[in-house]
Formats: sequence, C-alpha cells, structure tokens
Amino acid sequence: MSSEQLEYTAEELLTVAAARFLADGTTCFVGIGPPGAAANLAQRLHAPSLVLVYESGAIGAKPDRLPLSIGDGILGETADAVVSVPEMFNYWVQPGRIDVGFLGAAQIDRFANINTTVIGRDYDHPKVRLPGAGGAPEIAANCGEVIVILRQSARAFVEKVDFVTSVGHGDGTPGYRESLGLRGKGTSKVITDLGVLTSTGPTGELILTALHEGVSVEQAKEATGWDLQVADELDVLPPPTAQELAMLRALKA
Amino acid sequence: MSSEQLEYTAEELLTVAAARFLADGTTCFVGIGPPGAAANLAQRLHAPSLVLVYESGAIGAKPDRLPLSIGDGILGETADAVVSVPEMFNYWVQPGRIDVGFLGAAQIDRFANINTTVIGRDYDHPKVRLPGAGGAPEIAANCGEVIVILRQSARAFVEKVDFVTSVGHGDGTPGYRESLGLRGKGTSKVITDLGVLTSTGPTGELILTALHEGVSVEQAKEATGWDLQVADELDVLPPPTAQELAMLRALKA
Amino acid sequence: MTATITTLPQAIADLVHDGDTIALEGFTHLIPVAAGQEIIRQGRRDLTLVRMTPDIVYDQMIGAGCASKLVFSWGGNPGVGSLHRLRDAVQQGWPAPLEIEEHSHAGMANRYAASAAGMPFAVMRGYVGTDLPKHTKTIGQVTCPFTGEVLTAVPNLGLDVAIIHAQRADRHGNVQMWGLTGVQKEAVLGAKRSLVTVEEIVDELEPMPNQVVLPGWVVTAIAPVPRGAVPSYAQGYYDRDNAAYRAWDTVAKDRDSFTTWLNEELLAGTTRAGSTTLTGTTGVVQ
Amino acid sequence: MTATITTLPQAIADLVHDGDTIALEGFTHLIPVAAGQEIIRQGRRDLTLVRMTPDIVYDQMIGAGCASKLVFSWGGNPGVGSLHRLRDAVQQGWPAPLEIEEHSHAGMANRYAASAAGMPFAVMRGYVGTDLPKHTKTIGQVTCPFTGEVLTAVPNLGLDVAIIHAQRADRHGNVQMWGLTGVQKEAVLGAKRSLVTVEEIVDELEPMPNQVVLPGWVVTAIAPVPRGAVPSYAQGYYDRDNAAYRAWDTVAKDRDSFTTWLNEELLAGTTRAGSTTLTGTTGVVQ
Repeated sequence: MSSEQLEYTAEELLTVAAARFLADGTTCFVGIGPPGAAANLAQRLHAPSLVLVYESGAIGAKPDRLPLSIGDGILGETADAVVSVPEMFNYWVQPGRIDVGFLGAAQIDRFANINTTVIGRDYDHPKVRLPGAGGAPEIAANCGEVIVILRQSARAFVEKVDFVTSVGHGDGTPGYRESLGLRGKGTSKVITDLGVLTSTGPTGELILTALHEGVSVEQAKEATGWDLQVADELDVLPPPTAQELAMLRALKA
Repeated sequence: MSSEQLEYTAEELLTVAAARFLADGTTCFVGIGPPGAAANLAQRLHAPSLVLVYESGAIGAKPDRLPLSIGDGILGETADAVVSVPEMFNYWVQPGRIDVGFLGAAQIDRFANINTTVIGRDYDHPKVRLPGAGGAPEIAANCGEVIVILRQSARAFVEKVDFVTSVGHGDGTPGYRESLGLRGKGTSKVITDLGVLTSTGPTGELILTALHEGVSVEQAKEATGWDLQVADELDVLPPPTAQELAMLRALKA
Repeated sequence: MTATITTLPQAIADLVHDGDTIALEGFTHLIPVAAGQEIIRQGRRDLTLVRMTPDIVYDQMIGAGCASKLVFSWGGNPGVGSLHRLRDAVQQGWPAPLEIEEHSHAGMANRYAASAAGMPFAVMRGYVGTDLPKHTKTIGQVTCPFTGEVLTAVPNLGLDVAIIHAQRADRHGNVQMWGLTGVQKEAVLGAKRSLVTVEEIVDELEPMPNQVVLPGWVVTAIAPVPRGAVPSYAQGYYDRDNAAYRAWDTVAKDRDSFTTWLNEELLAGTTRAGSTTLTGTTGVVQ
Repeated sequence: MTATITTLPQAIADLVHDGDTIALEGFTHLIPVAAGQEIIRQGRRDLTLVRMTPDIVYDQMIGAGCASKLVFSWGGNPGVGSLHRLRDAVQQGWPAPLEIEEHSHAGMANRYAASAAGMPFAVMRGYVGTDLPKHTKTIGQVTCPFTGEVLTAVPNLGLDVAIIHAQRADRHGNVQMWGLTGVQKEAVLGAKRSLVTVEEIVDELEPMPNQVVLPGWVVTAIAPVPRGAVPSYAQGYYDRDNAAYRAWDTVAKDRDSFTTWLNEELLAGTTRAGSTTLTGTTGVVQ
C-alpha cells in the first residue's frame, strides 16, 4: 500500500510528526494532553530507549497501552522509579535533568511563550478560563529544550499571548532567558498539523521551517496570528506511514 | 529471688532506670549510644506501643534483638515506615512530631546544655575531639522534651559545657528557649547511675530529684561539677528487678 | 494518640468545620471523592479548598456552595475539558463568589513540602518571567545568603484538614498506599488534622512496591469507605471510570442539571455510616 | 547517556581527580568501603571529603593522606570510639593538615537535598543557640518573605563526585538499593559525576520493599564489587562485621601500626579489575 492511499486525521498527522522529533535515548517530560500519544508512539517506533517522565511521579515508564492520563496506573507499574510529586519537581525537573519538555498549549506567540491560563487580557474576567499552569512553567524553564504540539490556527498562534503561563523567549530580546536565570533553552519547535515552526536566531522567533506534504506556505500564514516568516530552506515532512498509523491506532484502541 | 540479691553493673542500673521513664504510646527519637538499649528495653517491658524513631530513617521499629547501631538492618526491616534521612529531619523531627528525644552526652551543664563536640574551650585545639553533633541539635530543639542518659561524674556534669552542641536551657534566663524560637521544652531529665536530675523552675536548672537505692546525696554532689541543688522531696528509685535485668541481658545477648 | 477508626460521616462532622482550609489530595489516583461528597451532604460553607489538580469532586463541592476560595495549580476535568461549576463560581459568583489563588504544580508541591516540614515557606526556582506573580500574592522572593542569587519562595499552606484516600490501613491505624501517591504524605503531615478513607482495614500491611506508609500516630481519623475514590481509581482495587468523567461534563454544564443531580442524586441518597454516594451521574450506589 | 558499567579501578581513575569535592555516602548500611580504598591505592590528594557519618573508611583515606578537608556531622567509629587518624590529622596535621567543616545531621541532610535540587541553599530550623555557627561559616540565615521569621540556611555541597554502594544494578545501569538508604539518592543527584559499586548486576530488578531506584541516566559509572561495603553491611547479602570495626581501633591508634596496615595490607594487595581489598585488619580478601 503506498502512502498516498492512507487516510488520517489532522490529529494523527500531528501526533506522528511530533513523535518523529523525539530521539532515542532522550529523557522526555511528557506534558498533559496530546504529547502523551506522541511520546508513547515514539517509544514504540524509533525510540525504544526514550525515557518517559510524568509529573505524577513515574520515571522511565514503558506503558504497554496508551495511558489515559498522566496519572494512569500503568505509568507507575511500568516505571523504573516512582517518586513523590514534590521530589519530581525539586530533584528531577528543577536541576535541568530532563532533555525535552513535551508540552501542549492553548495559545502560543511569536516568541514561543505559552498560555494555558486565560483567554482574554483581563485575568479576573477572562473570555475563557483555561485549566491553568500545571507543571508547565517549570518544565518550560528547566528542561533542556521544549517541543510544543498544537493544531495551528490564527486564534491559537498569536502575536502575543494573553497570559504568559510558561516562558518561551519572552519579548524576543536576545538573551532574554539567560537574563531571567532560566536554565533550559526554551521552546525549540512547535509541531502543528500544517508543519513545523522553529525558534530561530537570537530573538527565538518562531518561523516556518517545514510543511506537511500538500500544505502551502499560504495556509500556514493564514493559520498564524503574526506575520509568519519562512525559512530559506523549507522541508517537506513525509506523511505518516502505514506502520506509524497502525501503531498509533493500536495504541489508542 | 529478692532484689537485694541481684547484682548489676552501673550501666545496667542506668539503662533500667532510663527505660522506666519512657511511657507507653510515646514517640521516642532514639539517639546514638546508651539510649538504644533503654528504649528497646522499655518497649519490651511496660511500653509495647512505644514508637521508636531512628535518624537512619526507621519509624516505629520493633527489633526483636538489640540493634547494634542506629543503622542496624533490623530497624528498617521491622519499622512501620522507612524514610530517607532528609525526610526524617525535615518532615519528622523539625515540625516537633516526636514526643521525647532520648540522648546521650559527653558533657552536660547546670542548665542542661549538651556537649558532644570538643572537650576544652579552644575549638581548634581541643583537649579531646568528640564525634560531633549528629542529629542531637535538632532533636534537642524540636522534640517535645529531651531525656538524657549519662553516667554521673564531675568531669561530665560541669558548670558550663565547653561547647554547646545541643541547647538545653541556655544560660538559665527564664524563657531562653522561647526567645530562640525553639519548639520543644528542652531537657527535662538526666538519668544517671546515681539518680535523676530534673530541670526545674523558670531557669531550667538541673536539680537532684531522685537517687538510686543506696546512693547518698553527698555522692551525687561529689559527682557534679556545680553546686547541685536537691529537691525538697527526694525519691528513691527502686533497684532493677530480676525481670528487668533478665530482659536487658537477653536483649544484649 | 493513634488514629481513630470511625465512619465517614462522623469523621467529617468531627474534623471539618465551616471556614476551614482543607485539602483533598490525589493526583489522578486515589482521589477522596466520597469524603468530598460527605462534606457537601453535611453542608459545610466558606471552605478554602486546596488541591493541585481540582477535578470533578471539587467542581461538585464548589457547585454545592461549600467553598469561598480555591488554591490550585491545574483545574480541569482531565481528558474531558473544563470544570463548569468552578467556572460559573469564578465568573458569575454562582452559587457563591469564589476567590482563586493560582500556582504551578512545582509551587504547590513546594507549599505542601513546607507544610509537612513545619516551615513558613519553601524555596524553589519557578514562576520567573510568567504572569502568575502579578496575580498571586503567595509568590515571593528570597535571596541566597551564600551566593546572592534571588530565588522564589512560596508559603506554607496553613492547612486545617487534609483528606486522602488510601488502599488500606491496619487496626493500629497505620495507613498504606501504593502506586502514584502524589503529595498525599505531605498533605497529611502538613495539616493540623487528617482523615484517611481506605478501601479496607486489614490485620497486617503486607509490603508493596512503591508504598507510602503513614504511621497511625500522624493520622487523626480513618474511615473505611470501599470504592471511596470512584470515579478515580485505586490501584489493586478498581480502574478509573472514564465514562463518569465524561458524563460529569453534561451534568455540570448548566445550573439546572447540576442542581437536579445535587438534590436528586447526591443529597437524596440515604447516608449510612461507612457508606457513601459514589458516582457522579449514574445513580446512587451504597 | 546511561551509566557505563566498568571496573572499580577504571571508574576511580576516570571520575575522581586530585582536589575534587567527593562524598562517599552510606548511613551505617551500604558504605562504599572498597571504593574508598581504591582511591587510597590510586593516591588521590587534596580531596574535600564530605559525609554525614565519616567512619573507618574515611579514617583510612585521611590517614593515607588523600584529604585536605572534611565536611561532616558525626565522625566516629560507631560503638567503638574515636577515629584516631582523623584526630591525628586535625590536631597534629599528620600526614597532612585537615580542615574541618562541622554541621549537624539535619544541616548536612539539607545540604544534600539542596544539591539534589540544584539549589544554592536549603532552608531549615536548626543550629540556633548552639556554638556551631561560631565555627562553621556555611551556616547562614534567611528571612521568610511572608512571615518575617528568621530561619537557618545551609548551602549546596558543590559535589564533584558522589560514590555509593548499592545491592544491585541491571544491565541498563538502573541501580536498586533497599533497607536504610540514608542520603544516597541525594548524593548521586547532587553531584556532577557519580559511581555506584554494586553487589551484583542482574537481568531484572525485582521490586523490593523500601527500595530506592536510580535510573541509569543519572549515574555516571557502575562497578560490580561484591562485598564492596565490608565491614559495613548490605541488606540481603551480608551482615556488619562488628569485629572489624573494633579491630580498626587498634590498627589506627598509632601512626606506625596504621602505616604498616596501609603498606602491608592495603597497598600490597594486588588490585585486579573488579576486585578489591576488603578488610581493615584481617588480611587482604580478593
């Protein structure tokens, strides 16, 4: 069966593309929501030694089915080590031990700051009240780098987030993160259903560096709330393979 | 066999006397050295529900033989819970959760301050270098009260300790401990091979409140490096019973 | 000195008072749902509810009018969406105004740790560059006396009561839980009073991998409440009822359907000592 | 990224350098004696030795001239008496002057915790009213930004290397220890490099009660050293050799008997990869 004949949803496309960015042997802090499926898929595909770390206390989880939440019992049962939540944040996240923070978002901006708190600028009277910070601020501060997974739309990809829940590259001032004493490099990539945005240059601005097969630069620009810059060399991401899709669907079954 | 016929060493006398002061149901932090035998003896005699806590991390240990050290494997194996050493000091000792701190000492003074650091006033060139603080300073600060076990001599019972390793009642100023923010009541009793000294009045001065059978007030005064005051009512401590001695010897066998 | 073994209604009556600051903790696993519902039944008011991850039982308590304040770091119905009763209380003040105090998980975890350690605050790296300190007064700063580095401080939670659910306790009141145990130890050690609901009381606590044991003398009360964590899960006893989480979304969506649920399902359930109403939407189970 | 499985001599050669700040931890249990003796054999100098409870292996290292500083909270031969080599180094500067930095257990435990957490300091209640702060510069103060209360601060230990002994590791380098595990987790997580000597390497780590597992990716090197904690004990493998602790007192008492032991027993022992001289006084066991 050739890849052209495969059908998949935007979410499947996104999940498979994100999974490919997780290198084997990496330690990966798996955030709540979409990152879970991508991280687990990567572990089953090209990255069997991917170390999955969950804020619920599971370190090195190897679940044999997709965990239903970041606190699913299968995580503790299959983990190399289980620790308390205070220990997780103090001994494991805070010192910068984890290579990749793998996060979702409600809004992300040009300089890769993340909002999961409120939509609307008035905190006390928001348009939409979101769940809040969870583990994200310190994951984004301390992990080696952060990869964000998010479906692309002009509502979610904004010039400036309504609320900075987790810091990317601030206002784009070069050296912004260092000036705050943040340890990790911050958001490096945003994987979307249209392509990949990469933090680039001293400002860390997110620019378009790859598109999924069949997606145009125009589509990506329309789905972005700022004047999206495009890399000189634009990669085309190969579509999900039959094996990837089969594995993902088996995981979710 | 009547008690008069029993023979016992000064250390046995001391251990049995100290054991009797531990009430059933109490939580007791068992310091290094002589307190160990007394606490374990108490648990086997009148205080089966005495909760033994060791700085090595064992909480609620019920050893079936005398532990050879505060880190003996039998402690962890028989404990209700085992915790790390940082947790022991931060979550268990520091908040004042433990009723009684049961400590040894090299020197103790009139106001029940304890020295386990150096003999001689010059810290850098001491006459005798002792092991040091261990857990004692924070046990003495935070436990509900402290009971000290120590053979009585004018060298050990001094007007003022050469080094304050663990605070008793400081210089005897009323409210001394409160002024430092110390949580526990500090040293309440010192059990010796001659009798019992009790912290008394607003100064917390140690005065003689009990003697072992056959010991005179003069003997106790001679074995004390300050002008030892004597309580109006002086108790006489009954000698170790055959049962107590048999139990102690079985423990040590 | 050791924990009293009692019934859930008795324990709530004894330990939880109007105006208290209370934490019902559980990180996906072992959420003390039955205890929260008993607090609703007993009509407590003006509570400050503390929890890292308030989910549907806090939505129920807020909707029932028990709370005047929520201290939290992630409030949602995991895998489903928003907490509608929480949102209605914050945005519309229904049924009572709800103040919020918002932290990150790292901050809340450190606040629990400070509480367990009897410290007025904990020090951490966190919140720097985020908008949280603009809105949350309980995020402070402290300077390292050795390096001069400025770090973040978060205060003790000041808990009156902690409530958790555990797999089992023995007859001496020692509590055992295993699997993912979150901040439950810190919650109990950090509160003035504590209640542990348990699946069962056993003669002997057989050691389990990744166990946390709380000695009976640091627990105030234990109440046997089998299935007391439903619809969350209790490892070794039952799985998470994911359908109940999804169903809650419909019930909580508007005030009428919530009020119907509250009156006809939760409050109408006959409360017997040691039993409880367990479910969100699928009727009263006793 | 994961731990290298190697020999003890190789691991010491690779990880421990002259002038390093190193901790060999173990609280009565699982003391990494063989590793300390290998450091003597390799002739390391000018080490800052850190340990809550320095006992005979530190006495040996100090007597052999490896150390210029000791950071500790209780230094003695437990149940026996003093550490004569430590005393001689502090008081007479033999074989080299030894600076001491003296803390309480609570302070040291918090310093390890700060190190593991990547923090410059930890906050605690401690030392107040004692004479320790007069002599120890690494006891500071910090003020709570919420209550104004003044508390004690102790700094990060700045460890270059942590060495511990554990019961076992698996082939992926995951380390498992159980029983009383002291501050060993904090030591490893708090150091730039780490070595774990283990009783054995196994295919699968069967879960044990009260276990601590360190994933291979936070450990630098693992060396199989059966009986590597003798004369301390390794729960499940062997008991403490109390006679060896008593015998050490005689050996260490004067410089001559110590030097004889050092040259004729410790250094004369043929060092093979993965084996080690194990005992204090009863001859070389390989």
